[in-house]
Amino acid sequence: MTVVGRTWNRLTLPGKIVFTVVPVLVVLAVAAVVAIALVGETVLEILGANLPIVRFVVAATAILLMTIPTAFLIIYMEMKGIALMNLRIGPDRVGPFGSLLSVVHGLKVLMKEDFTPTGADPTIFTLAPVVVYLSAVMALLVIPFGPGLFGVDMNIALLYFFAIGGLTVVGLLMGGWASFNKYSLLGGLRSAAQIISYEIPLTLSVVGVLLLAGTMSLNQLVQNQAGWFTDWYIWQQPLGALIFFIAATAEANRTPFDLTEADSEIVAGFATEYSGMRFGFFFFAEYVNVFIVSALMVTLFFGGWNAPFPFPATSLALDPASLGIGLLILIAVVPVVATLVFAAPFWLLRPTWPAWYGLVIGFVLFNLVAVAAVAGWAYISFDWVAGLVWFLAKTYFFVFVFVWMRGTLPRVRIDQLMNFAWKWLMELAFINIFITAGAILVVEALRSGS
Amino acid sequence: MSFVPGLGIVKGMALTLRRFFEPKVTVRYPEVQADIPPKFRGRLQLLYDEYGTIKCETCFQCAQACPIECIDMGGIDTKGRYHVHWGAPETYGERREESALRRSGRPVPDPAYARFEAIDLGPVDAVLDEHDHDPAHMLAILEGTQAAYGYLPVAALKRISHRTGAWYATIYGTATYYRHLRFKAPGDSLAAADAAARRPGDAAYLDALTTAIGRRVQ
Amino acid sequence: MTTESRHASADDPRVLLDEQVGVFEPVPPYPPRTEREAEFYTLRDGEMFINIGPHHPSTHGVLRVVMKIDGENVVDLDPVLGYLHRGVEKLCENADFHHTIAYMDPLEYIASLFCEWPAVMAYEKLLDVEVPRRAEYIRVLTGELNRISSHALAMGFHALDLGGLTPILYSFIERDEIVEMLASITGQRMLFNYFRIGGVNGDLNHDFMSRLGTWMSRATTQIEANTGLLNENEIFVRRNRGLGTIDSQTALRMCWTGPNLRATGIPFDIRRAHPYSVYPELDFDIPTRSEGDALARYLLRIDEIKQSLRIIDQCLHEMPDGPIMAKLPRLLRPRPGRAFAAVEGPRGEYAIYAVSDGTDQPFRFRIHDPSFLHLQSFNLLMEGRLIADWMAINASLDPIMGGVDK
Amino acid sequence: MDKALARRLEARFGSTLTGPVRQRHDETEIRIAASEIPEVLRALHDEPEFGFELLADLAGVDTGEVMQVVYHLWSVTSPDWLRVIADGLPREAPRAPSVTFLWKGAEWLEREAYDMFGITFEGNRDLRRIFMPPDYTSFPLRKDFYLADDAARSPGAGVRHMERTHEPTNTPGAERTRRVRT
Repeated sequence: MTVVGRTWNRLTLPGKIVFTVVPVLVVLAVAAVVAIALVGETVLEILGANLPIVRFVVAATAILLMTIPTAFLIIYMEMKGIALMNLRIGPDRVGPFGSLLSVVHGLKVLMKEDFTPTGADPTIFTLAPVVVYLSAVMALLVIPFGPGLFGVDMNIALLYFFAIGGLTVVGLLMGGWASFNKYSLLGGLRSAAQIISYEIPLTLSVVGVLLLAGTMSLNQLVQNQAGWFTDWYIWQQPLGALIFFIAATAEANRTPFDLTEADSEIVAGFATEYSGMRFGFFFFAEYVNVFIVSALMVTLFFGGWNAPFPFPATSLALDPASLGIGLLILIAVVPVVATLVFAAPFWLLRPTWPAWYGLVIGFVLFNLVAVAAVAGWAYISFDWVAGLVWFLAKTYFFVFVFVWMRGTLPRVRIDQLMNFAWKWLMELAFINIFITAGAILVVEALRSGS
Repeated sequence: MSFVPGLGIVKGMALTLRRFFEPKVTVRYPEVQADIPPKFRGRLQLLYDEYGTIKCETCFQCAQACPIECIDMGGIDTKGRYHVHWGAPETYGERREESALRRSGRPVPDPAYARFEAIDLGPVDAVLDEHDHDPAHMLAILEGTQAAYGYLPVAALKRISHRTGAWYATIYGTATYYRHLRFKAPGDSLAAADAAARRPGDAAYLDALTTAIGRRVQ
Repeated sequence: MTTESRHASADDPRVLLDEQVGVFEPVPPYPPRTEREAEFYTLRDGEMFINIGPHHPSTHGVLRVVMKIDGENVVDLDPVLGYLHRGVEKLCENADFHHTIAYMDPLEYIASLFCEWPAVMAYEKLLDVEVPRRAEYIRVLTGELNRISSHALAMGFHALDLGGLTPILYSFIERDEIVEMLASITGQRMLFNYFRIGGVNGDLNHDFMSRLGTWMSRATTQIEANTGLLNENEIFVRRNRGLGTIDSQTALRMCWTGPNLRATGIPFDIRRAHPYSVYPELDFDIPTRSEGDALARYLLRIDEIKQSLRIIDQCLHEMPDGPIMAKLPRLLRPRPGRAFAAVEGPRGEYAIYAVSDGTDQPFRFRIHDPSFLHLQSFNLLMEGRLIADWMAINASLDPIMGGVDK
Repeated sequence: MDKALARRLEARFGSTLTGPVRQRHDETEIRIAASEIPEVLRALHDEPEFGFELLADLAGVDTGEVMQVVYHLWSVTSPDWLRVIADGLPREAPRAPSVTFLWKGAEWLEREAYDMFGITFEGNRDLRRIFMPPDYTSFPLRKDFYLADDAARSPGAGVRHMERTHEPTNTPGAERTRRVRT
């Protein structure tokens, strides 16, 4: 009892909550499984009748869970990428090439003390990271990752996206104001000024695309860009894409527009007083935002999940289920045989090695080949796999561009930042709209004339 | 700055991308350790000659030269006579005082006595004269001092240190080792008699021992 | 359980009374000592104080600056020094002449040799010592290497204070090479403690020469490539051009020296203006710029690196053989007298004014540091500027707080 | 040694100098009274025959009997450093005219001299302590300020009490205790 009591008293409040809630959740989950087993039919019928709700819940959960590995991956990319550009090695201790370092960072952040400074407004101080993080996750809901892979297919998805993106500033302002720190306050106000200013060129820059496509549904926009890579909107809207990219950099608070958390000026901006997982939420939200703006860039201007060239319509017509009992036999036999086959050359050519070397190498090779084979089969057989692959590849390219910029560029000053938004980007965006509209009119006139 | 806007940024980004693929300069510390230059001064280390004996002759030159006074050493002096020691004093100023004395050679006023209760130093000087200012006779000097004052005043100890050249630390250590030497005036005659009786070599003590053991103790 | 006692602790926010929670204003708790202080610590409508430092990422040490800001605009500022004050002058007056050289190193921890140099020069004047020519050449050679390492770092920190992450690491690659070289002859990487009264401590060795040769063969191209990251970068140039402009006469009145003064157009370089050591025999130029802004100060340092490379080249070719130390007794007791020695360091004029009273310790030991004088011009340079400009100006002045606070 | 400079200085400031012009190595040294500082330095700064436009250093010195303010100047007209020693400031209340009207940058140098020696520079607009804390009352570089381990001049063990040797009457806040502002 004493041990349990002492341990319990050492826990922080979140710890106590977690240690109470998690067992309850586990029990509830087990109960749910049992209940489903008992009354599964009825439940399935009810779920089937309300498919959109089920779909929404599943999609929201999946996206919420997806943000964590995404953020980990981007954080790792940033650490490693900037290190390599700096002629450093970067993370290389935890995991292969240090790839688990960001995960360890995440754990560390979880275990740190969650500190509220004296004089802070505790409610707002606690809510601010939640608002920032949730606005990032909510924006992710409308992004089409592949054919059929999206949270919600709204017809005003783009509008929704910008509206939710504007919510971030509320969270940052809350954090800056509630921290009871002048650096935080300056950071919050900077972020308000910056994000609100850059919302305008950001929104205006996509008007050209909207004029061309005639829809605000991101799904529809992607489908419009199907075919060769020449069909992507980047060729028709280069200026719009450039403005969008610059404004999106500012939206995501990335270098050279990372004034809100300019470490050499206002220490860490709105995040100065944050620690533990509350800081972790800010941190995650920043990288999720990077992913989001890259994804939107790809969706709007770079064909979304479309491959750069129409893939020849091949079909393996291989339905594993049709093999029946043969599939089982294959699963049992193929790994052994393949491992032996791959191991054989090493046994023959390297007789000095112990035999198990060859076996291990053979097993690894078999796994590589099997993964490649399954992936290839999935790529060919399923549209959404192909779409997801292309989408993620393009998105992470832009994520790398963000990292690359962070590794190269210094920061602009706040007045230069505002001048740039209001005196250059906005005018250019208007010019872009006029040119696009004029071009559409001319083309339509020519078409109807001919 | 070029006339094409953004060209400088593009050039910089090209440079970082090139560096992305270049070999890295990081030294992987625990596996690869950088060479330590031959004149490296990070660690104090005594040198050995070819027979395996320490070359240090305890001349204290290094300790004297050390501006931050981080060297603390002890050993047998160059003629093999005395145990000598540098550092670890009771007070920081004590050490500096002696070092400055040795080094500068100019007359050093020592108003340290003023900080302790003013005593008449005549008896100490008499005791010191009697023993020829020889630090080897320290116990006798201390006993004489105690006999003169009834206890060992700090000012007297400082005087002894100053005149004999022995370290105050040594004198203090000697004085604290023998239980019959005391630093405060005896308030209780019984305690004083008791303390006196415990002195090794004391007649009453020896008598008691003789009766207890049954033969003469050396 | 200990729950109650935990909550009763003074650290617990729940036990703090409301009136104890207030905004920290850096207003001193004593009446203003001067009119200037009274004026500074009076807030007008819409203004607030913000405290930059002493622990701030871009104050280059422990500089503290109290800023009076109106939004992002800096209305007025007041640098507060003394957070690194160790009383080196007093320590040196109580140490013997050899000891004082060890105290010189941490004053200028980026380019340590330049604070040792005036000290040993002043002592040599007091003692009327002739320094062997080889020692002088070695001093010039190591000094110029140290100047390059310091300038390289200044460029990197300039970029870092503007938010660029990469240039500082490229700078450190060059600095690390130089520092390793110097470590091979001096024994330390940072606080060399290499110059001695009447010479230097240790001759050039093979390790140093081979490292220097390898580095010299690629230094020019390498530094050129590294500067390419910033010199043409629009963001960098736009942030620095016209920033912290000062004209030459004002700079002289503010007692500026070094690259910061030369960036205003005055070719004052003690190596030429008041030649010492073997600089009269060496062929090099004094680069100047007329703009006097932060960009000019940055670019001037790059030009100086090139001149330093020239000097190193000549030193290597003309280095004579011979002793590296003059014959001197262990215990120095110079005749009573006064000596002033100044050298051109990477930040300006480092000078020592030493007074001897015939004992083995200097009677008065005055250290003159250029950064100290550069820092007091913040009010001039920050006229109508933003908070972020202070970081750029501070970086362009390149102060070292070790010397400023002594 | 620049003999011509010595002749020029003697010709220009003949009676103002309180001692002979001394020269050693590359330094020329003149001594003046503290009250003559503005005139002499202005002449050295402005007159084209001297043109000492650069203030290389400003130092306070405590000789044990008197205080000095020492200026080091540089000019294109001479290969020497010119040292101007303003001598004879009383140790009890050292006062000297400020040179901030010639070199604005001397402001902090004079603040430093004030902080370390207690020399009051009349005309300096911002004469307050610069290194030591504002409620500090003594002047560390004076010769009667002993270090705790300054064996040659002070009692062997600590002399912290010596810090309060000087209680200048004009130090504001000296009588106040410092408290944390909330």
